Amino acid sequence: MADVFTLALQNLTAPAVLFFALGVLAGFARSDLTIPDAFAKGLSIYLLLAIGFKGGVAAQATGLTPEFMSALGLGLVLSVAMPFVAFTILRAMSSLDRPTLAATAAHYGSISIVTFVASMDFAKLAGLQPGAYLSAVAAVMETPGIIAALFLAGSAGKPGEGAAPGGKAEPRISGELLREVLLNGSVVVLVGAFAIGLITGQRGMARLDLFVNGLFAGVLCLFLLEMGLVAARRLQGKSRLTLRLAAAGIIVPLCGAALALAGAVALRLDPDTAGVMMTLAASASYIAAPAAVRIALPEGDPGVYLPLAVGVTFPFNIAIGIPLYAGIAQAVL
Amino acid sequence: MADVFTLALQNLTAPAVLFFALGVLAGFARSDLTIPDAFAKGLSIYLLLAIGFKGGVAAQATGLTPEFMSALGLGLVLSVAMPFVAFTILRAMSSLDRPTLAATAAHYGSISIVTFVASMDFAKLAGLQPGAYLSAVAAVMETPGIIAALFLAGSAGKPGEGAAPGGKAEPRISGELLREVLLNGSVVVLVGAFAIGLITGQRGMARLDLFVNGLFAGVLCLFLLEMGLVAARRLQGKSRLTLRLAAAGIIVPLCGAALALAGAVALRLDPDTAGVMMTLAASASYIAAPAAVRIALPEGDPGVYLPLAVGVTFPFNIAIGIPLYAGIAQAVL
Amino acid sequence: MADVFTLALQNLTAPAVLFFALGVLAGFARSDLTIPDAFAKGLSIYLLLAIGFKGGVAAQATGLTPEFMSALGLGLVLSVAMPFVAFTILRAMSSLDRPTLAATAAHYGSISIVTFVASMDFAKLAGLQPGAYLSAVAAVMETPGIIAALFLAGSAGKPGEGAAPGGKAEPRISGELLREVLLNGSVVVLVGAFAIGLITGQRGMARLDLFVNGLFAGVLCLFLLEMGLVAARRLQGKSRLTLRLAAAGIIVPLCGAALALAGAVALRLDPDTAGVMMTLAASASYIAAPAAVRIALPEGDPGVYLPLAVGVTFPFNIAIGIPLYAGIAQAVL
Amino acid sequence: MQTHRRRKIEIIVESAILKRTEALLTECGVHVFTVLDGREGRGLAGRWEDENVADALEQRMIVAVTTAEVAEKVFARMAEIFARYPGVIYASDVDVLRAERF
Amino acid sequence: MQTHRRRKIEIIVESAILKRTEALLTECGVHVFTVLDGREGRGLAGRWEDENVADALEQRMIVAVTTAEVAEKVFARMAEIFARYPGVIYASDVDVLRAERF
Amino acid sequence: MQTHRRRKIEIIVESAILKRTEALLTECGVHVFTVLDGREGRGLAGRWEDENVADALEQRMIVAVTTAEVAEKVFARMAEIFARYPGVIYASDVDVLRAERF
Ligand SMILES: Nc1ncnc2c1ncn2[C@@H]1O[C@H](COP(=O)(O)O)[C@@H](O)[C@H]1O
Ligand SMILES: Nc1ncnc2c1ncn2[C@@H]1O[C@H](COP(=O)(O)O)[C@@H](O)[C@H]1O
Ligand SMILES: Nc1ncnc2c1ncn2[C@@H]1O[C@H](COP(=O)(O)O)[C@@H](O)[C@H]1O
Ligand code: NA
Ligand code: NA
Ligand code: NA
Repeated sequence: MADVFTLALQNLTAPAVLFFALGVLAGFARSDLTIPDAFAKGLSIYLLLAIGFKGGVAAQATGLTPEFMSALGLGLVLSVAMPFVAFTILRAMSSLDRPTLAATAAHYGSISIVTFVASMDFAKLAGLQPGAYLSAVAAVMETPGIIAALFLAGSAGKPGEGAAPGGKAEPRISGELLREVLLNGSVVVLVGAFAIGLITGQRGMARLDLFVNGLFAGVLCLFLLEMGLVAARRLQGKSRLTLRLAAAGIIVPLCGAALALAGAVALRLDPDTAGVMMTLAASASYIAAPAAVRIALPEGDPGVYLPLAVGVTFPFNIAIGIPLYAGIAQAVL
Repeated sequence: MADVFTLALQNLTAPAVLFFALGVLAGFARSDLTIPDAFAKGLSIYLLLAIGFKGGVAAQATGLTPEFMSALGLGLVLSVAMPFVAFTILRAMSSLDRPTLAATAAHYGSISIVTFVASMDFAKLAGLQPGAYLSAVAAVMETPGIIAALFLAGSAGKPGEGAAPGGKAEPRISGELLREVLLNGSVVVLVGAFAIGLITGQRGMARLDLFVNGLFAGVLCLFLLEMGLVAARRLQGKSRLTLRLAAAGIIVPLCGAALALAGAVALRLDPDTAGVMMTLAASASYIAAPAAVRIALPEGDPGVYLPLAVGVTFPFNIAIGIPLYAGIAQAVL
Repeated sequence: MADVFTLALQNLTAPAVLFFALGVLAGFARSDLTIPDAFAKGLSIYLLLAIGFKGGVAAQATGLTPEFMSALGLGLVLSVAMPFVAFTILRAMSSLDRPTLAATAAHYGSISIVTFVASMDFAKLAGLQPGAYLSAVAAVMETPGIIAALFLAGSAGKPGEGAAPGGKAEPRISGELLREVLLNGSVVVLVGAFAIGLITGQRGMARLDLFVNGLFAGVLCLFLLEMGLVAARRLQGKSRLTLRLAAAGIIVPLCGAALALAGAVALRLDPDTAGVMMTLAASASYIAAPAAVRIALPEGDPGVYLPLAVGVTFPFNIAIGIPLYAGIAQAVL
Repeated sequence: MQTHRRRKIEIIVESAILKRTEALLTECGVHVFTVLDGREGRGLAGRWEDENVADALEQRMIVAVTTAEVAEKVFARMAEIFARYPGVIYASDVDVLRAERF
Repeated sequence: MQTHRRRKIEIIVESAILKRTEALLTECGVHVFTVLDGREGRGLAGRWEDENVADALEQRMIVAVTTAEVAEKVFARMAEIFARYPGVIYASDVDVLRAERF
Repeated sequence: MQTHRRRKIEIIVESAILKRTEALLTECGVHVFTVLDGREGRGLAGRWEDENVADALEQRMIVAVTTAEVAEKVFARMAEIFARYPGVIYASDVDVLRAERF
């Protein structure tokens, strides 16, 4: 199979990654280019719908294989483990306060759907065939890590602290919050579209083929252009990002990928699937996690976790991580 | 031809309807999923443009058949008759005030374009071939029922009432209002695209094929996902919807469909076309009608007519009505 | 090759132009039809991305031909020359103040990307094969004319005038302004997508074919529908547009086209490419130029230059100019 | 800086009657104003949200800074509208530069 | 026109806690209000912008016209929220028509 | 609740000079503010609307609550800008919690 360098080159010259680079350049050059928020959000729902549906159709064809179950279990474990990994590394490499550490850990506990989508797109480009069921795995990995991270906030959440003078302390994990994380839009579309793909199978695909397949790579290019702009702008704003922190933003995903690789070896996943699992573990959320953390951990500093997730980890995974993980998986498994 | 049960099953397992159900579920579960307003509106203009254009191209191929004229006439009659039907049924089944009755009747007098689009999509799925000219019929049915319903407001509109203290009474149907209903955006795009299809015919279709055909089913899925969310949310808000009213929201469309069936029998329309005509008569507007009614009948309670049109009649038609009408038309004609 | 009349007819019956006409009609009839701003902006970014990328892929296939260099040089010259042409004609045909003259000249110095896109679409329809590199030429023609026009503002920019009482005079051309014009979003996407097309070539096209080619004509229709609405509305608002001014809005583009033709003859460009070069020279900007001019020349009256660029020159080029220039180029070259 | 006291009017109405309200403002002599989009809200007539159906029920906020006399006139005329249509109007004092503009 | 003095409250909060803030308003007796979308801004916690990631950090502006007593109550309750969450609240006098509405 | 009197400034400018206006605010010591999108409006220079061309002419509303002294300074500096550019500025009194924030 292809070695890391071939894969890296393939990735760096893929249109999607080049459009991402274009966005980063435009953002740093302070171009006034913007893709309207409403349009970008619409595109992201399209991406979720398409990847979920394709996954469901493919999963229907193969059935619920034991490998699916293994990957699902591994995803769950990784998602709960990652906040602890991130918390530990970040605490060692920075002097951040506990709420900010926990809030950042929540981001690494969850995943970035666009990174997942890009890695599936890359797999297709490179002729790899990761398990179709991975959309379901991705959906499962969105939430648990966020909740695990809130436990890490630990003493910061002790009754009384942070409460209004004379007011009642609020628990970190409220019903409102659970709804927010469990039913966040991305999960709903991803799981729902997967289920619809499962139900309708090839018959449904016959109707939606052009929509979910034909457009996919193009919409991803447009969306990554936007993500490049966002990444660059996040790094320019008032942020508390130091060089050490930025390094942590690369080390944490590498550890996540390593953990996933170990799991894949243990469970004897095929290398193509393992590469995507590594990407999932390595990716950091920047939609679901901030929403939860702004409610449960407002003391955490968004000037730390957003630049880290969007400005460091995301670009690293898109440009280097995805082919790297794929290549390593090929070599090891 | 296919019987009602086969058609119903086909419909309930079609991706579009499943995505609608997903939206309803997400809405009731209070997921934060939203499709941005601007994006959804853009998609709806696409749907209108595509269905109108396809209709025009097909109509050019067949020419303006006598059947077209019959359907157009029937549509006009139905659209004027429906408000009276709705008004009578609603008055019998509720104790609503006259302005609210009239305002609700206006909604049933007009049509829901998305329901129409969904029924054309279903026809294609089920291998039926309703007349291509139906987009023109749909456009014709958007407006007259709204105006008819305003007459029903009757005594509620008598001079003096509702006017400012010492001010002049305003007529229900002003020039501003007529422009609003006659030139509302949906009608313009639908009629315009139909005309452009008529003019450019196959030559135009050669250029737009992928756009208007390839994407259509997919965009409809995305749009129905959004409509499911809206339907669920409309039922949750402060609404005056009682069980009896909700029942009326199903009986009125059934009566509309019956009326259309009678007309189709009289005019000897083909069964495939008749099924869509029944859907048109059964559907309730939730864009054009509210706009007109908020100007002309502000005394009517939107907490009644919106949940009824969007939360009851729309889902009923999408899930059950469309295949039901198609099946009955097949059986009867 | 096809004569002017055949081309004109082909253009006037093309779906894109008919949708533009529909928008104009709807706008004048004061329909409430609107395509949400965010959606329209998203579509325009798609159009830029697609035309740039296609150009880059095609340019990669042919290499950087001498003809490319000629066209690039000609574009640059035209773009600097046009403001002077426009300024002179407008001064002769109106009694506008100098800032408004200069501001209007800036609009003719830059180009309208949508006019360019429409002319490429028309070329395809008419079986012409303009140079693929023209997207790069279009990008190069966006900016210089705007800067040239600011020099024309001349005495209006003399120190002291327009400055705050006791404040320091601001130079017309500041760093902020240069960034605004040089890095405006359209240029970035166009140049960037062209470069990405150049890099990825056929390999990239294999992935994006459906997206950039299959959808193109349809998205252009939707976008021109919106442009028709905007054009009609611009002519209705409070504008200082006189009949003489409107005439100038047609004479200036004709002179631009003539200039471009002369250049094309001198440089022996092929007729298909020459037709598009003429369109570029004839078109007027309505995004980049207003942005620059509102910063650098706020004394100029937008009630003059916007109706002129959007309401007169744009529709003239779309409906008549594009086939006219193509036909003349065919006849002369 | 020399400032001048004027009245700021804010009017919240359904988009369905925005045009009518703007026409009324013009009649009252308010020739400059700014309209903001509402996103969601709750009123006596229930909750509304910015969504793709029933745009007519979305709310717009019109802001206009003007003289006390004109504001008075607008209040009187809007009272007629509010006799039938939902919405609110309120006014407050603001200090402006360049009195001649208002 | 007969007008009445009321208090206009404006609250700027992150969209993440908009629902919670609306619930609090209801508890205080504010049953009508309008929410506007912020586009961008800068606060003590840095700059934010309306973009496709991290919606939770976008700001919303809630406008509610109410009585002085209710406004007082809202201030007191919002103080609790602002002990943990970012945002601001301020109030000013406005004159309204139809006193019975507020 | 203990409240404090501050000044609320509202500035309406074309989006073309929004960045410049924000820079000016910073120079004057206004480090926190919120920007709202205008949807449409009418001014001495005619009508504008939120549409896909000529964004530069769309209006933005900047809201900033600050001290009276800073507000004074902003008025003075904005006067320079309004000598060339269209737009308005006005200010009013508001009562705030947490005086130290402003
Ligand atoms: N006192 C108020 N404060 C703020 N917004 C209000 C107020 N009253 C009404 N509104 C807005 O105006 C809309 C219509 O109000 P209503 O006529 O009470 O249904 C509401 O949905 C709110 O958005
Ligand atoms: N004094 C103020 N004036 C206007 N907007 C403010 C003010 N303070 C805070 N905001 C808004 O509230 C957001 C959060 O403020 P902060 O808690 O200071 O980060 C800011 O980004 C602004 O949009
Ligand atoms: N007195 C005012 N009240 C509300 N908005 C205003 C006022 N004056 C100007 N504006 C806004 O500022 C924009 C530019 O004003 P102008 O400089 O008069 O063209 C207008 O289009 C309005 O949106
Ligand atoms: Na992760
Ligand atoms: Na109907
Ligand atoms: Na030009």
